[in-house]
Amino acid sequence: MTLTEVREVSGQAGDFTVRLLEHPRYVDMDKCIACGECARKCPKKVDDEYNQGLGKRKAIYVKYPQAVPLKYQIDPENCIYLKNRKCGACVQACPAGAIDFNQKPREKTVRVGSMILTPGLKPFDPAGIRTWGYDVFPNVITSLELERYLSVSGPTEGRLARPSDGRPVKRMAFLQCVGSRDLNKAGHGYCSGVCCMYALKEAMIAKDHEPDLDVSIFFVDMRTHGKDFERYYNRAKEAGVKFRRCRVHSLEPAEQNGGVYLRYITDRGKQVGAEYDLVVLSVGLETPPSAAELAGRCKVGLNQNLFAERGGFQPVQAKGRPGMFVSGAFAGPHDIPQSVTEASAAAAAASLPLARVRHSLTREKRFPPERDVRGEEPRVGVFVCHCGNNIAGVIDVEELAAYAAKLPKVAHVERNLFTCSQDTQELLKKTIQEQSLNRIVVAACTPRTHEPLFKETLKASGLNENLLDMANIRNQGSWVHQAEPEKATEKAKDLVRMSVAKVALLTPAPPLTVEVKQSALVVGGGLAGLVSAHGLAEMGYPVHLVELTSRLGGSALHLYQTWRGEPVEGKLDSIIRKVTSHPLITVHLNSKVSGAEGFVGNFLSTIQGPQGETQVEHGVGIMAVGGRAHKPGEYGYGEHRRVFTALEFDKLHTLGDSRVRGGKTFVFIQCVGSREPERPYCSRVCCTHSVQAAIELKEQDPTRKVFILYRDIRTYGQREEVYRRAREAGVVFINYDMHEKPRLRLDNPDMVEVLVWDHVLHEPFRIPTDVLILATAIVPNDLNKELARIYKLPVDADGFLQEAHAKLRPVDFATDGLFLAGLAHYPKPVEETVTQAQAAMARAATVLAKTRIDLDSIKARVIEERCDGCALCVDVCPYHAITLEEVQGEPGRKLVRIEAAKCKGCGCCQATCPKLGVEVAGFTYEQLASQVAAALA
Amino acid sequence: MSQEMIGAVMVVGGGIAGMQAALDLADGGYYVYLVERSGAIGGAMAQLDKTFPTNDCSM
Amino acid sequence: MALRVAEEGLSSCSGCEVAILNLGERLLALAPQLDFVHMPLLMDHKYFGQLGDGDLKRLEIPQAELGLVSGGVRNQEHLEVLQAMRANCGTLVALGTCATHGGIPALINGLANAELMERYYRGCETNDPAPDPTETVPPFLERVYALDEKVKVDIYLPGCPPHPDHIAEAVLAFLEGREPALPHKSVCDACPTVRQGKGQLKSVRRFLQNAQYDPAKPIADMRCLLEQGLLCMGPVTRAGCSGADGEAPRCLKARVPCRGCYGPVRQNGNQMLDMLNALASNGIDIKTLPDRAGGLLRFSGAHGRLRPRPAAK
Amino acid sequence: MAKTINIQPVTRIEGHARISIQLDDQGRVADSKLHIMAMRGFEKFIEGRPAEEVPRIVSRICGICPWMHHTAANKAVDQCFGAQVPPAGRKLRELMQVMAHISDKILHFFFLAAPDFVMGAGADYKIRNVLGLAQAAPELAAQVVKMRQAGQMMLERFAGKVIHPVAMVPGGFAKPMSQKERDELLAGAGEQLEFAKFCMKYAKENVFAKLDQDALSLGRITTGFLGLVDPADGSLNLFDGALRLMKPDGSYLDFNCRQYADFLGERVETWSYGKFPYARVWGEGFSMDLEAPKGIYRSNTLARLNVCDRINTPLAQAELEEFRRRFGRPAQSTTLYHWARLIELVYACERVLEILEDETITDPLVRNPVEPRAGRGVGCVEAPRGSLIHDYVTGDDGCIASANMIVGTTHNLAPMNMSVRRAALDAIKGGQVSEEALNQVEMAVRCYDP
Amino acid sequence: MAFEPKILAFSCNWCSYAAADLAGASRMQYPANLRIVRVMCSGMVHPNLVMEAFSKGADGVMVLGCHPGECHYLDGNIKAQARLAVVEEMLDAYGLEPERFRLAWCSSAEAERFVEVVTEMTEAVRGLGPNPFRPTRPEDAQEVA
Repeated sequence: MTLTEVREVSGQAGDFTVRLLEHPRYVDMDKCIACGECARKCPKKVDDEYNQGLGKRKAIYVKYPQAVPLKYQIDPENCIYLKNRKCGACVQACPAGAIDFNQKPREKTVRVGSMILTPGLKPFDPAGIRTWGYDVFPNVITSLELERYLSVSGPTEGRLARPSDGRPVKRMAFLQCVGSRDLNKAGHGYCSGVCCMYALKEAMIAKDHEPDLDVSIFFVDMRTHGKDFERYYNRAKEAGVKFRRCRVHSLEPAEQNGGVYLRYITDRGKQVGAEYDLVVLSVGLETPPSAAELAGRCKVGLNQNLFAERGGFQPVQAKGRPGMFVSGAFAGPHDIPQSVTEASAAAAAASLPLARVRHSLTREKRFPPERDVRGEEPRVGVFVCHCGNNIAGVIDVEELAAYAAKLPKVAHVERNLFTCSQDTQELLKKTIQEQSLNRIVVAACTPRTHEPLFKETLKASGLNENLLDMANIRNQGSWVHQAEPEKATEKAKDLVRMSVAKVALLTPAPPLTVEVKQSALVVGGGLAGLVSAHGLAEMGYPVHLVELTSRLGGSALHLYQTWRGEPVEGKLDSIIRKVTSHPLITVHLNSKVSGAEGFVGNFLSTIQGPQGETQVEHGVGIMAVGGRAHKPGEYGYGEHRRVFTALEFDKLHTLGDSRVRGGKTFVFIQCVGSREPERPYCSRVCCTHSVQAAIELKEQDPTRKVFILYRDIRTYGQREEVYRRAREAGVVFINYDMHEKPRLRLDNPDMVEVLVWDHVLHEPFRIPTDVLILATAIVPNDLNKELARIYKLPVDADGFLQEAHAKLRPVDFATDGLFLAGLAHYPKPVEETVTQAQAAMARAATVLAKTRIDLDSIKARVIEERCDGCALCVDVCPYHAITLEEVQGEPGRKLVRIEAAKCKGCGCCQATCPKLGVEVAGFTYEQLASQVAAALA
Repeated sequence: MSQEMIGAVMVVGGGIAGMQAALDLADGGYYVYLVERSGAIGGAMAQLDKTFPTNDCSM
Repeated sequence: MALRVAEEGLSSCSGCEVAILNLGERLLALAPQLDFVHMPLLMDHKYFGQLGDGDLKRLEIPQAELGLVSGGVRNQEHLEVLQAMRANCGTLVALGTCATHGGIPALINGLANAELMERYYRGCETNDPAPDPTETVPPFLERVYALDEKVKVDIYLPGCPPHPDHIAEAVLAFLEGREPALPHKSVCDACPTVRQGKGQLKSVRRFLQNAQYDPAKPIADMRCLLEQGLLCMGPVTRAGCSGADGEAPRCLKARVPCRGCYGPVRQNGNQMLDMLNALASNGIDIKTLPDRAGGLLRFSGAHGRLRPRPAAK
Repeated sequence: MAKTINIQPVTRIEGHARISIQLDDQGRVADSKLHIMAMRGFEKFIEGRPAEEVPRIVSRICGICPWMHHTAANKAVDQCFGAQVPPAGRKLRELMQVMAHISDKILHFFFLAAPDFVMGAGADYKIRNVLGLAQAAPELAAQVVKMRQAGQMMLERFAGKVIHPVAMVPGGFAKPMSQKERDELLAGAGEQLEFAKFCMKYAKENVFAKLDQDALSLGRITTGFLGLVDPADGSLNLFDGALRLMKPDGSYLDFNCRQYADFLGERVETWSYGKFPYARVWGEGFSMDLEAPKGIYRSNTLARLNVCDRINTPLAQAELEEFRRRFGRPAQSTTLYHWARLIELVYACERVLEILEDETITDPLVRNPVEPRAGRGVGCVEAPRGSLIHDYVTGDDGCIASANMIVGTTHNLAPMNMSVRRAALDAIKGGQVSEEALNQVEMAVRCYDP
Repeated sequence: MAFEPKILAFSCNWCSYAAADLAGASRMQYPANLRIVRVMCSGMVHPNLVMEAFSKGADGVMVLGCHPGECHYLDGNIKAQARLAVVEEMLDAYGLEPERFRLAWCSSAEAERFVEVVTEMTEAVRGLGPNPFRPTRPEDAQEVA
């Protein structure tokens, strides 16, 4: 429901009534075919928000060419007709007669069980603040504008040029923390969490466009705390991006060539001035006013940073507002992986109370009955696509269509501008029924992206979806032979002939469905495992929780408090009690998974426990085997009784150990074991943890001297607050870098002498300290490798379990039906672990919600008339899907049987069998051979 | 009385977070109202040209 | 009126003819319905008149409804006899693997004829060296051909020799005017040995010692010879040698691995390719097999499958 | 007037041959030749094959007596690899080889040769064959077919394959004989012997009785003889032993078959693919002239009876003594091949019973493993068609480096040519060429059972 | 005019076929002699298919799969590798140059590698000249079929 706002919300969790106001689009959605004629005729030009105001759009417009729904809309503020009843050029221009000026705002009330607020973010607008001179100097742009400049669909088609005079950019600078970590100028104390990363990305892409570009990034702390982010930071350094640790305060126009002049302090402490063609302000994120308004209407509290108020253990639940959930940038400055994870978590949290009414309002997609074409003579329909001019621009599509018409068994040939467009699908359906076609060849793009679309259309027109073959005349034809049109046309003919030959031999393969076991297995009894197990049980699914040790709780047992100061112990005990007492959860202590087989919906895992092995059938699996603290081999750890790891220090601190209670000087050393060549990743939680500990030490005894030696303080997002409070409390932060690490003298048992280089005074600085705390790295525990082998899961270079897609499927594995949560994925603080656990729960629920899932039809099939049980294929099958079975009624005679559920359709058996006794539907030997023959005819 | 439960959820905001939540809920068996203020869903991510780490298009 | 049958053996060893005799009593039972008009092994009908004074150009084969031809085409005379048989017989049956795929004699296709002549007439130790015989003897063709490379063949009866049951079936089917029900699967179809899978095979060894089996127990208790690591061509060879309802393939009854004497499973299949592919797919390094062409194409060297090594190599 | 008669193909023999007879102007036989029309080249194309596979290849040299080549090849490969064949293996090999002789001789005597005698040489060619015989003497034909089939099935049931056998392997035999199998074979062998005796009696009454002077002189030539004899007592042995080369005058030389090349040579003629072996050791050179043959010797049944001093089985020995009393030693009449063949049939049946009665034949150890290595081996056995010599040389990889073979019929190529000329001269007088005459020429060839 | 070889490629759906698509999306140009047959895995290509392609006149045949360890079906590509030896043996038996067949790995992201492999193969086969079994000589075509 686009162009719609929430006006008012009433009711309580489980039964909200929401009044919605839909603003008029002034375009009839059903009629508009997005041909763009109206925009061409519309006289009124307006700044295009999509291109950050860099480009222009018309009063009647579509947000961007690939917008969904792809329908035009009229901007009421700028439309001449709506303003003063004149013009109306678009009405005549529109071929479909879709313009309707008298559309009125419509109100609608809807009843829902829960609500999830994800109104998103607005980039900080640096205009009006003198020091950055954003709206003063043309060559000062925001990072989002740079994104548009670099994009092929942007105003300059990806060419980097100076906005002032269009001259190429030779030197470019990024200023970090514009509108973030800056209370006085921008009113935002928090760090937006994403600017460092997108600055690196944009710098790298800019260097792709102009390899010899000189790029400098001016930063306070380089915060690349996400998975694989540190590696990208290292790659940027290797690619020659220069990094300056200093905050540039003011910009002035350069004298001659219109560039920008700025001054900064080098790490030697020298004042230096430099000129750049382009300065990019890495603007932070903030809550847009519309979001704040929405929060008000939904009575959702916002914190001082105008982000939704939420608790550490219910990270997606709007505080004090049951039934209301928040996620994405509205809940805090998050990057895309974090937003997607939170979105899934919100889906889980929102659906938990409504478990009873699952499936109540949804309906299954129905298809018309399938026409049995087996008896019929093949009647092939060939649809040649122009794909705009992507194909027609190179290949002579008329000649191709004419050629196709003459091919054997071809009953109908048609050319379409966009075969994949929605309306052509309808056309396709009609043609199939009218011409009673029973085989379809689509000569267009790659089947990898568009085959599912056409299969849907075939199903919708009553044809078995497998009676289709696509001739890839675009990606492997017109696009790659643009200079040789005749050869491309010749090749297209061959490809079509091959497809027609194959499609004639295709037979309808019956859709295979298999039952989903309504139960789950959770591996790992830490916080992540507990939350996801409890969540799934609450949703009504029996869960088996496997914990290696004899106690539930995992790493959280050693944690003292969240970054917001909420005590961990209490919440952990309550979740453990809930799990152990839950009727649907079976806890297996001192147990581990020793073996597993099967696939989504039908896993069979073997759990090895104290009383031997038990077999568990489950539909989904969540891997939450956590991580462990790294035991450092440096800084005198283990040799000196006053050197502790962060977790050890926490224990001693809470127990009031004399060395801590009596201590006057404390030194924290950050990045011990992290961001090292052998572990090139940031453990994400140690900075916040050390800063919090330092504040507490200061609060207990203000006279204490507390030092934090850091490489980058990564109190990202709203954690910046803690860093600010630490500085106010007088904690001294000293920066060191890789090649001059702090050196120690350990000869005196009661005191450790720390020697470090002081950047401010530019001289060595000696600190005799009572206690030395090492912020050690979090490393994956060794169970990861074994679990990966059992479930055939990928492990990344650092040993953490590898998710399917960093951004779009952050908690899924590539293998369907298995999900990931907690430290096993990557080091993360408590509330992010809970979020990921809830997200895994939601993703698992999407599988368990179905009682049956359909397997794709590319499966191997035994041909009884040819197979004679010679068993050559049995051990070739990588999935052990082939067995030798006795034929009923003929004792002693055995034939090969293939378990369709286990078979993945790889075809290794077909390529081994010497008598065509087994074949993969859609890729049988005869079908491939027909293509070979057609190609060489 | 346990008040009547509505098996539908409203997701306000059609950005990447809104879309993912809507999909998970729909697959999970709930009716979803996805409410978007602007003319099309996609949110801020649509404006990004390439996304880290694989740099494939963010469409 | 009895069915007229003509039989001829080209580059053959008469094994197929003996197989016909091994029909035993069935041959006598069929005799009244059959009228053998031409069969050099058993009857004296001549090509050029009974007085041997006919025109040497007009090789004479009597008209017959059913023509059986065994042996491959090695020389000019074979070709002429074959063409005469085709011309005079309604239905032509390729009898035995020599006729269907070249058989053992086709092994010579791996060499040039000159090398054979050199060795046979000048190379052997006991020879008094002499020029190749060329007078009034039919010249060699450049290689051994299967029948269907030269003429149209109606029925294929592979086997070295073909099992009498199937020769009987072919004749009976012809008498009853129906298609003969011949096996079309591989030897494994009728092989009762215990099969589990070829995965554990690491290599295939030469048949230098007997397979492992308990002689007291039936063949069905013996583990498949290929799975014992012996090269057995069963899976890539057409079935038939166990006869109509035989207990096991003939060679397996002797507990000896199959050597593919029935030719490929599919008429135009390639036994060498099929077998090497089956072994390679199960992880065996095919380079360890000695004499691959001679071993795996031993019976199907015709159709250009076996050809002389290019001299250059 | 001069013309050439072509008897093509020579029928009722195993193999492809053509007889050409040139008549001069007066219609007298000027010249005659027996042309061997085919040659497959086994010696050449087994080069490079693993030696242990060769016994299963060379059996295809002859489809009627494949067991002989199978046995000879195995013995040659045993020598190449230095294999020791266990006693039971050796017994099974001999049993199989000798049993193969039985059905082969029944096949030749009744299916190929008998029609000439029962129907008469001049009978119409359409009935002068085994099918004609079946009409003429149905019970006899049924009996013959049944017994021959029984012999073949005895072999097939035990050894798996009877035509192109596989049961013999380098180092011994492929499977042991069970007691049950032994009992079955014993029963079968007994019947075979009874039938052999019946054949002897039938032949004497119906065939040999008619052997008048003409029949005895059909294709009669004077030659030497070659055959295996038991080195201990010179007795007839079809399976193993020393080769004895007897001159026409009865004197002979015994030699180990490994030295065959010092005793025999092969001459090549331009008009036949077959090579002509001759007794090089006699130093006479080679000539097929009827009056002054040089180096010509004969092999096969008559030769074996001539060269052997005695036969160690009672019935066959009695028949030999009667034969020798009547025809002396060495008997030269070609037609006597048939007689000798039946004597050997009786011997073979008795020998089979002898081997089967020794129960150590069921000893499970029938094969010792063999190791491929470089070596040379000469395997020699007596085939129905004559002495069979397989001479192999293997390389280090155990594959055949080179091979030379002299097979049964080849020994008799020269004598057959002479018999053909003799028969042609006797049968064709004054240019009258009758079917019967030509058939008699062929009968001369059939005696040798080529 | 110059001999234009006809090259057949069996590309696996997950890696090399995707690389071909990416080469298209990135508008990389390569010779038009290639005809791609999509298979689910390089392990699905029966050497018989390769030899049939040669007997029907293909001048060059390629099998393109995923890098070892990256196969979507665990080890389909390893099997393709094992069968490489079979194809070489058959090429030798038919008297065809081994360079006419090539097995190459390229992952879904390696569009440049795909184009490089295709171009190299086209030039290599162009050098070898037409396939002797090209059906210009009927009895040969029938001979090997």
